[in-house]
Amino acid sequence: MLDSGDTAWVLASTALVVLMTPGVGLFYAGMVRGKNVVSMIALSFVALVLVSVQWVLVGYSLAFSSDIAGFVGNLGFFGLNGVGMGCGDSTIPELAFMAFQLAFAVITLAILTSAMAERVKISGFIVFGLLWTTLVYDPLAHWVWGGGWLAQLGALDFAGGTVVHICSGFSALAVVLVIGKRRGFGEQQMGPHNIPMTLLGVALLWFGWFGFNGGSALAANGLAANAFVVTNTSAAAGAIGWMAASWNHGQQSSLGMVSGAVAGLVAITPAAGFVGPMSALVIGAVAGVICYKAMLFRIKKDFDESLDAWAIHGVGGLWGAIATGIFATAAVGGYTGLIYGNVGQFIAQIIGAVAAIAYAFVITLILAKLVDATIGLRVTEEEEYVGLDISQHGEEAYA
Amino acid sequence: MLDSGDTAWVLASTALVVLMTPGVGLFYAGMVRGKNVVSMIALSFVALVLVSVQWVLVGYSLAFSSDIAGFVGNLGFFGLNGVGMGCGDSTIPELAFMAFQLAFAVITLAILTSAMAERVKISGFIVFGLLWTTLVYDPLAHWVWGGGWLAQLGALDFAGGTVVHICSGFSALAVVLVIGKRRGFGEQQMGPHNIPMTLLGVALLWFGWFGFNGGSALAANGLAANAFVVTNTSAAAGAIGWMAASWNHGQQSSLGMVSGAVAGLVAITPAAGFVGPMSALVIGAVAGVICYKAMLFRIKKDFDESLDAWAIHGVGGLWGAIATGIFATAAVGGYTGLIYGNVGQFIAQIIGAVAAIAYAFVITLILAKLVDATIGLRVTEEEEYVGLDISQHGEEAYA
Amino acid sequence: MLDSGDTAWVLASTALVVLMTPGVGLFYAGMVRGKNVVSMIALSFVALVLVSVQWVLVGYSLAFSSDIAGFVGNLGFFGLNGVGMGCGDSTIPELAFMAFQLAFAVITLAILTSAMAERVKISGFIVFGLLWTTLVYDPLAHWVWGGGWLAQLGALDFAGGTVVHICSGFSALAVVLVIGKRRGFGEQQMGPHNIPMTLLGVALLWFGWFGFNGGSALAANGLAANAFVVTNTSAAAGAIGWMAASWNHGQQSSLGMVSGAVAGLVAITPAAGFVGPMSALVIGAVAGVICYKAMLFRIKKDFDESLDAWAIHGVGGLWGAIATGIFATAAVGGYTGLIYGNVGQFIAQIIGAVAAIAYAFVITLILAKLVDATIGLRVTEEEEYVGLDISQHGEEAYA
Amino acid sequence: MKKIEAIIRPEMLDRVKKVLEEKGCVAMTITEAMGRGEQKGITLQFRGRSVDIDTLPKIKIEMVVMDEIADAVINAITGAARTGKFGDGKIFVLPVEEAIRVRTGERSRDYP
Amino acid sequence: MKKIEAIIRPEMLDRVKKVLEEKGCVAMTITEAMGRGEQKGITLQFRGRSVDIDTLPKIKIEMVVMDEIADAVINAITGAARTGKFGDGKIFVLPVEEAIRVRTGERSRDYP
Amino acid sequence: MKKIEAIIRPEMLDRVKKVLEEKGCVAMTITEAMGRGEQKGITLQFRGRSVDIDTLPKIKIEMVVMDEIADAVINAITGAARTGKFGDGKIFVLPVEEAIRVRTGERSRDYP
Ligand SMILES: Nc1ncnc2c1ncn2[C@@H]1O[C@H](COP(=O)(O)OP(=O)(O)O)[C@@H](O)[C@H]1O
Ligand SMILES: Nc1ncnc2c1ncn2[C@@H]1O[C@H](COP(=O)(O)OP(=O)(O)O)[C@@H](O)[C@H]1O
Ligand SMILES: Nc1ncnc2c1ncn2[C@@H]1O[C@H](COP(=O)(O)OP(=O)(O)O)[C@@H](O)[C@H]1O
Repeated sequence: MLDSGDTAWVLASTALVVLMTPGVGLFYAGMVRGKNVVSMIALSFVALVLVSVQWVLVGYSLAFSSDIAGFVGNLGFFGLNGVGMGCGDSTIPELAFMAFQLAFAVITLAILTSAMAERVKISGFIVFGLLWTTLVYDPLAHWVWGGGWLAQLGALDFAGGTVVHICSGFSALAVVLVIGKRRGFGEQQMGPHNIPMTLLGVALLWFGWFGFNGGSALAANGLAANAFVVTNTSAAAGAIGWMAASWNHGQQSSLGMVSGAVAGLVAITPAAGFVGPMSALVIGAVAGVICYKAMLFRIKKDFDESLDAWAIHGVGGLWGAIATGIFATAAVGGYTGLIYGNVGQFIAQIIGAVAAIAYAFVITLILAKLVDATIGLRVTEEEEYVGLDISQHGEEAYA
Repeated sequence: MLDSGDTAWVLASTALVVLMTPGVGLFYAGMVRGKNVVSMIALSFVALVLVSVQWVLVGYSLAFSSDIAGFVGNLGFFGLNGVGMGCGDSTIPELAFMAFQLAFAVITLAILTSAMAERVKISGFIVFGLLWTTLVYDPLAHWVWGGGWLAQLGALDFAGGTVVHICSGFSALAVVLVIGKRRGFGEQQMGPHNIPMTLLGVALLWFGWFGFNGGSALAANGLAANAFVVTNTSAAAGAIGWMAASWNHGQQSSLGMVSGAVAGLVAITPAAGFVGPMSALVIGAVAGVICYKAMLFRIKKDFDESLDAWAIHGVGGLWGAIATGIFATAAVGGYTGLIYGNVGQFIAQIIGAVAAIAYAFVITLILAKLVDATIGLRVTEEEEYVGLDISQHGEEAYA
Repeated sequence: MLDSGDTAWVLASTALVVLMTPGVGLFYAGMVRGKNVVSMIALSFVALVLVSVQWVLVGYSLAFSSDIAGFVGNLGFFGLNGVGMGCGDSTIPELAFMAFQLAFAVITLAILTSAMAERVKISGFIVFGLLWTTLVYDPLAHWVWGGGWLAQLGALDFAGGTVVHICSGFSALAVVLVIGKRRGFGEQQMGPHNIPMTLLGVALLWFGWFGFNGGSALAANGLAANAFVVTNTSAAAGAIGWMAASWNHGQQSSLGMVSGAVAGLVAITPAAGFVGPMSALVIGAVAGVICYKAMLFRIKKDFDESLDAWAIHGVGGLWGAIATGIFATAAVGGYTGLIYGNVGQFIAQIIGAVAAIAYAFVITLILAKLVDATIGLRVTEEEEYVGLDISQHGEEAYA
Repeated sequence: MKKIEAIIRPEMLDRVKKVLEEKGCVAMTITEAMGRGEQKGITLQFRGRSVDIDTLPKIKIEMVVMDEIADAVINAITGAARTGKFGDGKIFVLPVEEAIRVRTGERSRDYP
Repeated sequence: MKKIEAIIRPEMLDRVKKVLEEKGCVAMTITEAMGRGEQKGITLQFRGRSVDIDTLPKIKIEMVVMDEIADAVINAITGAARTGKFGDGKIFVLPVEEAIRVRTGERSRDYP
Repeated sequence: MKKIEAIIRPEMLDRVKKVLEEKGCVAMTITEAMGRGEQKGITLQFRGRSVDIDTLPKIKIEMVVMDEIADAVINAITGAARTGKFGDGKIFVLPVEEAIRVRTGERSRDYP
């Protein structure tokens, strides 16, 4: 039966999560060079546009309609057939749930654009993006949330640590292997062109994340409040963790601080409905440290995944999935983790994370190679030199 | 009787719609030259400030108090007299409804500033704005939503396709006829000075539009969820429509994509409570194409309505009004349109749209001429040359 | 018992208030020189990060657990011990209330960064900030909202005019006395480097303030709607007041307009649940004028509190506290003010405001001197010259 | 070899570039600047008060050219950038001793 | 006719302009630049580590003046822009062969 | 005393600075510019259409040096800034008559 309060909260949360996608765009765009700013924001908008249509046509159905072999949904909800204003046995309209889930599918693709920064061909991205959201995101969402095999196994993912963050983060790694480094990477300065833009992006992300995690309770209740609180706590702890870990490297960069906050936000995502605020402090702080180390590792390995979707979303999501298996407490979400002696949950979390990593990485690798070999994923040398804003969009960010 | 969920949703929606007004300011400001940025954002803030006061004093009363001859309300609610914390026979407090409507009145004037970009005198705008919101917006709102003659006729406008978008769009055309082109228009480059700013503006608009349309259900229910979903769908389809229509012109500009999204958002506005997601795909896509063509037409006619309130809001709103008469389905909002054989609704929509166009255009023309002839609507040549930021505000946007 | 609508509204409001903190950062950062932009935004983020952790550990407990001598709470809620997903005898989960209050503690410290603009040492700020929020904010919050002596006295503060705005504004004055002027103040131009950034900050503040005041009803009801409406009304009136007061100084600066709006928002904060819209018009307009005069006074006195936390938040909050005692009407919040002959309320308001001013000013002075004498609150001359972005963060805002 | 420094109105840049292209002169370096001439900027009137707009945005075009074509370039710029009103700008001619092409390392006293 | 290129601290611009105005020299072109002198920027100390701030923001003022007043202009700028500390800047004097006023087309060897 | 104006690719700035430092030449002024050479920018191909990228971002380095070291500086820049492709830039050498150190007021004809 409809509960207007729950519906109000889920609709508001959906709006918040939609806003996160341009938030990702701004977050990333501030960190690229001035000649690729429009491109970087536009990629997020393209993700929003493409997935918004794909999801109502087939994506929602693949993820949430009746299960096929634990792997994917069928086409029962094709074109939102049968998805209506009523509530089924939920307290919110089916359409509201559908919209909330849509926003998750959108942002997952947007996060992935990190790996293509400053070198992707817009047409290649459109084709790749459609394939990827359909063949990587939709099945994974089904595994975990749509009644697929990971759900049956009992792997927990409150708001998308696995579905969204591991998925986009490890896919980013795969894409980088195919698309290659930016020309001049490691030789030339490729620093951020506009740090305030990145900080604004983080502000929108932090804000939107309350809907991301809080809304995942699908109700305006104590669980939502818990998810809300641990989200904020973990973000703050993540910032502190990153700052502490990078402290001896001199001054405290603002980008470090907010990267740590995002790491904390990512890590708490799967756990938000299963752990309390004090666990969130630990989860966030550890996330800040681990993701910082992952970034150093990425730099050492000379991977040009320089907006760090892998180091922050991938690794942070992985830690979050495991941490859920460690810190889950019955008092919050009814499940217990390792610290309460529940080894089974811990193992389920690891299986879920590893399976998601493997699936996302391999399929993404194949799709990226496929697109690259056919229509091409990367711009020409000269297009890259003049920048994607001019070459892909015919625009200059600033006059 | 008060429903807390409905109230929560309408209040949140109101906040979202208020945010859209600075969103319009940023959207526009990114597209003007660097010397008129402060001015362009400030005009939106001035609209917010002026209409916020006008509305609580007389605007709400003119629009929503007892009907005078089907044309306008009386002064029964002057100074919010009798508009209180109670709910009447609604589920939300009267003051919440009043505030929600206020935000619509505000943004309608903000949209109209398109027509005055880079040349309006701030004092002239203040006087014109007050007259315009009182004499154009308030009666039109009454016609459609306040029980006026269009309401009696049965013309549908869920969230303001006619009241907000047709009204501001066609008024913009009238203003341009009076205020004239910017000096150098057609000869000099007058390109956007900051595309990221415009994209940020669109992000806020898209975000806020969920409140605009979703909140227009005045409840947190299935109808709100439907409005929410079709809003997002139409926006995405609009972006695709515009991109497709402009494809052969080379690269894909980000401004084109987001203009298409706004066109889709505009077009779905009147229909959001009457059509389902698949119709929204069509409405949005067609809006993208039509508004793009309207822009080309505007350019060909050499109108300096260069931020395209007319092409996007005017024409998009017109298409939306008609589309409502075509696609309305009883399953969503209880009304049927042309595709279900209801010619009457289709005709009512056209009458409503045409009447609104005529009224807005003619009265705006008169008001603009009046203000121009008395205190003046346009700055001097030298003030225009140095830019409105310096000449009207004594400020420089960037140091 | 849980009310889902109330919970939805308070959670949404909390998200809005959290967004205000980066809003303050952008608001301030646009007004400083280009070499201190990252610093200015980062200070707000640091406030968010620090207080988020401090509050869940001890802050909430000091403010809201059982009263000690009317002065401060005890450590009963240490580490959120006993603060759970349940509702007690409220309609929202305890954790939601805790989170809402957290956001207030955060922004109060963020506002205070005004006084340290362009010269504070980041390590000094971290230590000072932790001390300040614990020893100044938390007790003050307890006095007014946690059942402390001002609450017992009957002083009204709906949403933090005293707790947030007087507290941060007068603390800012104290900090300036310790930290001193920026080098070159009064001799060199130190104008705003990016006015659109400031205007964006105000947009986020205005938007968030609906949660700040509207959410303070702790329910989605008529009182929330009233708070929402008067907030918007007072903001608009404040802008008009400031514009009118500064009119004869030539053109109308956008910074003046939005400063007036913020003054109006500040002043209505304590009154939002006690007065109606017509009183809000007066309160806002007067706030615009008074805060403008306070700014002129501050300039004349040659205080380098140039982002005007004192003039706007301090003086605006003071006026709001008094205005609550003047305009409170039983019809809205059950209390009456001076215009209804209730001298007692008026006096209680003045006592509350004066006590808060004295406490905040004195303790802040001591803390600032302490930190300055030990680890130092201010950067060296050369660090100040190259700017805090490079010297404190190793970053440049724009490349 | 001469260096021609032309300070012009920003809105005239496109015209100037076009005219120069027609003359076959495409090589140039363009910088944004602020400037004022002997008029000390522009004075606006506000309700009886007059406000000086101190400096206005200008574009500086730098072109190094052979002595022989300097005059033609100057005339082309002058023609294209002129509105006849104060603020049209100035052109300065400076001697250049040598020019080096980085790509090849060629050095020359009368390039470019 | 000389071109005077003064590279100064940004915060000194207002003072320099004022002093020049008093001398009747208002025509100038101003550009933002980054620069360093022989000191290689500034070195800051962070917890035992020293960090070089490579280049610092500077303002470049360009004024073309008649030979006779060049010295006065130089002295005025030097006086107004000096703090006595490293980073105060430099002034360079270059020969100018010709100046053209775009508005009128006038050409002159000893303007401006 | 010569003024060396080098217009180079922005991404080469760090290398150029480093090479110059090794030679002991640290004093310089750097400006952002847009430029094009004889190739008229870059031409990109889009589905059969060709689009001209008119001007591209460049960095202008200005260094005033003693006559004796001018050649060394030029060679250092040329070496460090070269990619061998169009767009590498140009270096121009202009005469400087005098240099003044603002900090001290010293004037000299063969600084710096
Ligand atoms: N003597 C000068 N030295 C340097 N720049 C100058 C000089 N005279 C003019 N300029 C530049 O040329 C621009 C236009 O000059 P202006 O005096 O307005 O032209 P005119 O007097 O020919 O109408 C100025 O803004 C300034 O940038
Ligand atoms: N030889 C030079 N060539 C070009 N620019 C120079 C030169 N020397 C100094 N400058 C410019 O002047 C600025 C100030 O120079 P600096 O050496 O700090 O002055 P000083 O040594 O006199 O204190 C530098 O940042 C740079 O922009
Ligand atoms: N004659 C010139 N006058 C002024 N600037 C020039 C001239 N020739 C080249 N430049 C500057 O040098 C940059 C690189 O020149 P380019 O012609 O691309 O070099 P090259 O032909 O040696 O490869 C141009 O973008 C422009 O800024």
